[in-house]
Amino acid sequence: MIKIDIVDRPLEFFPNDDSRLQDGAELIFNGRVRATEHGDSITALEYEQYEGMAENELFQLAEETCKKFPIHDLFCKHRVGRVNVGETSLHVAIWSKHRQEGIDAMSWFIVELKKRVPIWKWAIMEDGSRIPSECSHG
Amino acid sequence: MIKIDIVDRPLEFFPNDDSRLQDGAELIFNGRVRATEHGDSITALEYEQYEGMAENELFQLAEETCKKFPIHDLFCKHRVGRVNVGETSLHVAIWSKHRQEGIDAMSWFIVELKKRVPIWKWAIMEDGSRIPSECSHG
Amino acid sequence: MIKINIKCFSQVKYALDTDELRLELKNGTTSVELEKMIREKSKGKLDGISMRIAVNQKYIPNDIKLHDGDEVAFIPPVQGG
Amino acid sequence: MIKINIKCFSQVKYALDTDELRLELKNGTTSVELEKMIREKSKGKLDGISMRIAVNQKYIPNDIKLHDGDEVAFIPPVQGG
Repeated sequence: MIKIDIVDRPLEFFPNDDSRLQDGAELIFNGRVRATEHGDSITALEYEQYEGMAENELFQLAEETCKKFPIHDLFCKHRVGRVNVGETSLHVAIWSKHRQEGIDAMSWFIVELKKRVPIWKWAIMEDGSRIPSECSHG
Repeated sequence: MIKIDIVDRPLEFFPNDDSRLQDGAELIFNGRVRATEHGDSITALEYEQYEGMAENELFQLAEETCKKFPIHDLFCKHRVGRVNVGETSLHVAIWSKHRQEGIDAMSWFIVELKKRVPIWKWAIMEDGSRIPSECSHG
Repeated sequence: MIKINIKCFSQVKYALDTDELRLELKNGTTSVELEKMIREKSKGKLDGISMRIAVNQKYIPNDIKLHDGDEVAFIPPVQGG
Repeated sequence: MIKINIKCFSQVKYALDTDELRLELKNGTTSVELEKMIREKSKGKLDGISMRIAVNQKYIPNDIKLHDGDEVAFIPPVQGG
């Protein structure tokens, strides 16, 4: 099963679920905002999405991941809007029979997410200015 | 930092912590008991430890992992005693600057744990009998 | 003439200082021709920035002819996660 | 004579039907000699089961002489996780 959610508020993590009978491995990745971006101190990132397309691309990617790897379920939440330093911007959970397939699926899913899902970061600098993340070291 | 805990009750997961400033990646692995062991239906596993040595080996392994990979923190809880199907027997959390080093460290840590930490599984079969996991398939 | 709605994100938004552009173009204008216009409009601010093109919220693999009412986005390198 | 405390886990416990054994051995008995005794004691139930040896809760890389009061464990393949 796949669950995809893009939300503009602090992420609620998927709750603990002890009812799974055939999932020996549960792998969770949380991407958090670091206090430095390209060497500059920041107070937050602001994530911008291409509304509609971002969710569609994320769902399609999750489907591809579930076909490519023998995993059972993939749940993913991505936050948009302002995310303060330390907070979670990406929450992914993968359930599989064994560990290695979950690890491989997680790796691939996030690499691909960072290639194709139309979401971008704006750095909120300590002086309050707001610039596309890639420009911050220019 | 390293935290190691071997406990004989349901595992409490490490709480969410938004105060980390330089950990862009948080990776959590939960090993759960599956309803089948070597093809046989089970109702639970009972984990047996070599008390003292298991915790020492786990701590030493965590230290090696933190030296071998550029990660910041590794927390690990292992449950012993009876663990019902669906419940978590192993809970590992790794924090690192970037994703890949956390994934590599998690993979290696668990592979090594399964080689050297003196903990064993007894299968609790549907008829209530209790046998070392390796013997259950004859 | 065809009416095209252009969505601007990240560095494209920053360079053009707008979220959205509405342009009227000659029939038969292609996605690559429109990209050229956008790069010119940015007065060099998009130089060196690679962009993929999405038409109606799907990446397109090749240059295509645009149609009246199309939504086009020039997608600079994405940064999710 | 030396007194040795043997801890039994998993398949060793199952084969010998005990948690713990206390043996008095000749001075100079080695870990490998003790392993042989334990395998004989199991009447074939430990055949085909590989075991590492821990003395005083540390794996030992080579055969060593045992000392009075040592705690020895024959560690069948571990199964944590």
